[in-house]
Amino acid sequence: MKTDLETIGMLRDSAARYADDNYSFHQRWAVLEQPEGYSRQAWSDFAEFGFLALRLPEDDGGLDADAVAIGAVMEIAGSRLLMEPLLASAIVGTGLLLKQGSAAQKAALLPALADGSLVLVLADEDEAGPCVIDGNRITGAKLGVLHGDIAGKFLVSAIDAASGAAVVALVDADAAGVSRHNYKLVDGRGATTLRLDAAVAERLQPESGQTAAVALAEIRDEATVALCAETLGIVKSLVHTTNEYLKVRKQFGKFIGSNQVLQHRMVDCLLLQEEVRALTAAAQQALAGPAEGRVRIVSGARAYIATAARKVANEAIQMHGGVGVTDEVDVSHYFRRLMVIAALFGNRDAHFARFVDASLAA
Amino acid sequence: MKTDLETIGMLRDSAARYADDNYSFHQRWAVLEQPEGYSRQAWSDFAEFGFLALRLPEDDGGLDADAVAIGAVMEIAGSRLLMEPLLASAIVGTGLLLKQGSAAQKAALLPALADGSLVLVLADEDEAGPCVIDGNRITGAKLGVLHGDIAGKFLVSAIDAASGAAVVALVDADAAGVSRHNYKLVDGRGATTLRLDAAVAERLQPESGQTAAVALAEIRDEATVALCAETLGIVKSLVHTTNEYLKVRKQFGKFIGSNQVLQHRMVDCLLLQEEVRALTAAAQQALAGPAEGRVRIVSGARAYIATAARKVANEAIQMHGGVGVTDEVDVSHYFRRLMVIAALFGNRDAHFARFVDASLAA
Amino acid sequence: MSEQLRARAETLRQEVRDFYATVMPAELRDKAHRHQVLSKEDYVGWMRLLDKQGWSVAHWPEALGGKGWSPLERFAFEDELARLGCPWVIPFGVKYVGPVIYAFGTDAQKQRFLPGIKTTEEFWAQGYSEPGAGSDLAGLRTMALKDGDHYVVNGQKVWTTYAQWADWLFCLVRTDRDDKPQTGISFLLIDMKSPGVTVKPIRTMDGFAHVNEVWLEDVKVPAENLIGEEGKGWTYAKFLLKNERTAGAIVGWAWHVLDRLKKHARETRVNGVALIDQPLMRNRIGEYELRFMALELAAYQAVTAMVDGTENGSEASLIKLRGTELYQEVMETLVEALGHAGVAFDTEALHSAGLPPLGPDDTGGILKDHFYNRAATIFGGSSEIQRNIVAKVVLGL
Amino acid sequence: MSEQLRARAETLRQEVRDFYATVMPAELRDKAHRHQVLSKEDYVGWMRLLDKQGWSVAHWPEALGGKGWSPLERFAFEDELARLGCPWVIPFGVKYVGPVIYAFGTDAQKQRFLPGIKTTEEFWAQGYSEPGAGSDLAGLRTMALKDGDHYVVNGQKVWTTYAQWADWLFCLVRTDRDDKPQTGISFLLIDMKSPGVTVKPIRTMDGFAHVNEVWLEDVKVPAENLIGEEGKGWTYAKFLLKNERTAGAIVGWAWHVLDRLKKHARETRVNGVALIDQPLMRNRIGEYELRFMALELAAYQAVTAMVDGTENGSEASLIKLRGTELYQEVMETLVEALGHAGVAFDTEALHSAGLPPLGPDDTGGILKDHFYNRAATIFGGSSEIQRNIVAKVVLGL
Repeated sequence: MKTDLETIGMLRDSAARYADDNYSFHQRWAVLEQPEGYSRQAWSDFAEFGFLALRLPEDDGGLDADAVAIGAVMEIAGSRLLMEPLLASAIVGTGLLLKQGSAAQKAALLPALADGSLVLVLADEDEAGPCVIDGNRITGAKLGVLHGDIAGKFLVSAIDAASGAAVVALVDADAAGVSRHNYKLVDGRGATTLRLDAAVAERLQPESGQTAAVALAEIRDEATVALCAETLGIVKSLVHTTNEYLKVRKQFGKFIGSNQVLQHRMVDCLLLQEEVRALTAAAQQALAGPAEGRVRIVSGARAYIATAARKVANEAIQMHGGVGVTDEVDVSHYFRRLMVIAALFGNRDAHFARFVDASLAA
Repeated sequence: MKTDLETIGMLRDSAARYADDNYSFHQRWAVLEQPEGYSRQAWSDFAEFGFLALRLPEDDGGLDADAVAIGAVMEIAGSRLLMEPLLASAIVGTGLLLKQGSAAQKAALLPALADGSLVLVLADEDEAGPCVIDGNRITGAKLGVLHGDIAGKFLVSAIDAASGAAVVALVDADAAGVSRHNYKLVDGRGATTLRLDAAVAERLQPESGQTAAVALAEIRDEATVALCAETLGIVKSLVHTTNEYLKVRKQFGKFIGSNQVLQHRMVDCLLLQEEVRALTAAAQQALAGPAEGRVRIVSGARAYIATAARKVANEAIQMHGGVGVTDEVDVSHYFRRLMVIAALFGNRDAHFARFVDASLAA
Repeated sequence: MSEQLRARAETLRQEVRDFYATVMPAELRDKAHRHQVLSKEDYVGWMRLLDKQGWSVAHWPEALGGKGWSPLERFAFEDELARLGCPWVIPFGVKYVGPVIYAFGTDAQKQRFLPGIKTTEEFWAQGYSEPGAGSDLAGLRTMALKDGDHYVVNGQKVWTTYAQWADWLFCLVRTDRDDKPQTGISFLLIDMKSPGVTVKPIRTMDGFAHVNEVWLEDVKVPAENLIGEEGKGWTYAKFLLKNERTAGAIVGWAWHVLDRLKKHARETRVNGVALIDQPLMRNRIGEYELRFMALELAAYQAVTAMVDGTENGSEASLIKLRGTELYQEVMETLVEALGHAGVAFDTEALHSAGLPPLGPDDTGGILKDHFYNRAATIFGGSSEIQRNIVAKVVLGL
Repeated sequence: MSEQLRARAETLRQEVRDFYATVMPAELRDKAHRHQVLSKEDYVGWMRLLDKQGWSVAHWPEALGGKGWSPLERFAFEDELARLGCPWVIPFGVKYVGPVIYAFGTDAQKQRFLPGIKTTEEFWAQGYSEPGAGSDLAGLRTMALKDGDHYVVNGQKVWTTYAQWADWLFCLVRTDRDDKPQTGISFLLIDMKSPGVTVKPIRTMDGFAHVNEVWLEDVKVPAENLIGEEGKGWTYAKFLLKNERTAGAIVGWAWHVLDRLKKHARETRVNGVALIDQPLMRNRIGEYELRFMALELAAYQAVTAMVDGTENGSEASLIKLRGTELYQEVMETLVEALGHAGVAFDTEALHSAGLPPLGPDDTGGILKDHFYNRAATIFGGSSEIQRNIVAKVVLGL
């Protein structure tokens, strides 16, 4: 269950090396111009590197990666602004299938997930009321489904019409009664609003007996922690790139980094980076613990990190001056990616409120 | 009702000149050592200058001063940290008597208020439940009565035992059933916890028909606005004194004011000062208007000003370095005065909540 | 400040509101409501509409077609337009170069240029910033060397707003190689159709190109296009900057986005409770309200000081610093409050007046402004430069 | 960092809690609970109690009577003591001068001074700051001129904590008039009973005199009281500063005051609702909780780096900056939450262990700390100096 440090280092290195060679800021322009909002080539490369099998049991050729190992890859996804559905499909979709799928369901889908031929994403946020599953027919609508535009199948959180219990339903993107309103996000990735009108669905049926409610709570927290790691990657990149800029950009005849106000503000960014790092690590540890403590640390970390990242990004733009608001520098791309991250799996206020309630309960 | 500018200028000048001659930071040490926490000499000088008759009608030898005129004196009270009960007795106590007293009650008390022989203060904040007046006997307890330790009489907000209506009751400090727990505030002034056990009280009985509830709401807002002006005086002094310090204090071989971070933070203090000035003026204007608009502006101004003043005071101490936390410089005295002001007539949160409710009412 | 002037400003505000409701074409009002991207035609039409009302150059002296507006009336006008969400009053002609021409230009220059500025017959752009000199004009390197009755101009300008539409560029250039940084600068008017002028758009975060690089290669400019004297460009630029600072618009914009935030927070329910009634959001909006109140009152105090001639020099910076910071924060909250709609973006829809992928019809425009206006604290004298100046000029540090 | 070390640190925390509950005299625990002013006797008793536990110099090498504690154990020890609200572990002997003596002193000096430091037989104070040189040691002006087997010292020190109780002063002095600012400095031990030493208390905002001016007029100091070599005082001072930086206490203090704030906010009702359930206060306390969580985790990360030798140099500053700022803000809120009691002050009661005029029994002590600890961001390297250093050393700016 705890991935060894050597494996983690290997993952980190191979992801970083891949990005160095194939996913530089300039190479990435071509990906941004893809109508699908990601690189099919990179996706199949990731399959080859084993990134898509991160979560799979070792018996199925996977790494059975823990949160730290997943974080190592997510940090690179953030620092290099990878556009592929690593989080949505390889971590969340696959992770939920592993928790809730029957042996047969896993056997049917895991190979396609590992080789990249299937993109499986969780559709979780209700538009109005919850999605309702009646027998094998599901009805309802889900908002803001990241990479839902390119997904082959969806995992849909729903409630059973008869019992009201939580259910995870597997829905084929091409099934009758499924419609998608696809759109682009501000960071260039795709998303969808998913509408289900008595669409055929298959319930996930775990042999473990774990309820869908518990599995969904777990996977949301796991996704939240993965977003922390992605944000850490972004924050480190912003701090590094801005600090370097301060050393080379001249104004009024001197490097702008010689301005004491910028120095102090840069120090504050560095402190935020160190806190983001510490909180991310703590949130990763907490995933292995019991639910009560987990909620406080995971949501606290997410709330603090979201605010910290926003501050760092705003400072990065301000310190870059005019060039910071252009498309031509990476800081503006990090800024947009952070906006999207902030809208996934609970916003800052929601996590903060959850943290406060968990902290101040008598 | 609107005091002319010439009178206001005259008030400001005479108060400032008096303080220059008699109330310098060093002269004030003697006042701080008084067990009563104020200077009897200054108090009788103020009577002579007419400061204690500010609010009295012109027929009674007063100035019928409006909020701007009162503010001119309160600003000096703040900037020079005057210790005398100008606010408590000459503005609030006298003001409430003028609103709610019968002709006979006014005739009996105003001369003593104007010549300084009577200190009359409002005891308003309930300890637990409200004070209750039954016939001419009043029972209950009031907290944090500024200058209650030296008051000759109290105006006590209460409710009538029979009707539940608000009443303002006049209570003699020496009456049977009156007990005081006197103490010193952090700024050196005195206060009391007032306990009333079936003490003899006289109801104020206005001929105007204005209810006590309305009068109390008005006087609390007037006191709040006077505190804004007092705070403005403090903020201006802190900004001035700190800016001057930055120009004379050397460290690492240069004036500390040459540090860009201190420059920028000093600019922020200046901006706060300008906002405090603008908000104080608006709150003074609002006192003349209808209750709805008044509440929003008065409480908004008080909340903003309280926060702004705290920031400026913290910065002033920080920029003074070690010497800023000593008793030997004025910044630490302003800091303590601001703490006391913050606890009078509603704290920051209470005013902010009142502002928000008034602003966001649909 | 006289009661009469106050009353005039209030009347003007009412006139602006009436104009918005009854004179402004519905299509333009709709685009403005959506914070849509406007075309050159939209903007020119808008500026001419203002001219028809007598407002485009109302701050000019009456002898030149203006109304001699006081700072208070300018403030009220710009504030009110911005509160209504009206399009930007493009300042380069009417606010910037116009006053420089009538204050320092020759009679021939006044006759040649002022009428076209007033009516926006000719579209102007501003050539100040350069790649090595943003807020640092002393670092200018664009050279204009005299050659008979011409200057030959070489250099590069950057961040030039709407250069792609401009007929004319007013430009700070260096006319003397040997002078000190600030004294060798002159103020030159350049015809954008001149050979050697190349405009290259800069794509900003919002996906559009509002600003440009302007390359000047051996551009021949008639000597008569020099304003005033050689080497005095710095003086004229400072005069212009002073004119720039009425700052009404930033107060109005802050009001406008705060109003949208409140509207949205009232209309959006999360778990059955309106956003505006959820404690965290309510306090945040309440704080913005309070900061706006402080901004508005301080701005009014500042304009009063300008009218009365009692400025201390920090007034314009106060409004810009507080106004832009508040504007940006409110925008950030507004975009966050829009949830999934606040991260869904379609630049095409903004061009064609179509609907955004998700959310209220103004969502796309709000996102565009959110992106572009990260520069509000950078362009026109960054917040850092503003604080440097106040520290030096007002605080004497 | 090994699991074994982690476990040792946890065990130590438990030992500290047991000590507080069962070993510490009730009277001292009560004074500590009230944040009372402690006398010299109280402090000496406290330090000796720690020594009896083997803790006063546990961070010293085992050969010198210590336990060779790692940075993690030091951190855990100081953090836990502070969380419990224990008295300050006065650092001048055991943390500051002791290690300098055992690292750079002669055998004679070690034998003469270390035992008395360990047991607090002798009380030490630190003579660093001077009127013209607070955080700026290069500006030191106190001169120590060699005269045979003595130095003759003249100068003035300031902000000298507990100089009024001290037997010895370790002092930075200038032994060479002609050297560069940093190289002419030496490290000298001065007997406070020497003729020519005058201590003048400085009254701080809380009404007490924790700090002093120390005047040195022709004070004769035996040459054998010089530590190490002349002119190397700067090196020893830097070594000492490094020792100063375990920073556990600031994390523990922040925890302690936050705990008091929560306790008070639960117990106080306003209009029938507990303070902690009023939205503004709840969110504020929630934010402090969150900032504390970030501080605690970052501090733990920093100490881990110290143990592993992977510091980047910003760790100590991070803890000091964040910790002191949080501490001050929580204190501010706590005092505000105390309402009228939070502005009622009686210094006499604090001396005599009497009750405050109003409020809970710890009110007076909290006010005292609120006043005195405005200096937490000033003394020991101000927040500004901390940021200057990190910008230079870590960011390379």
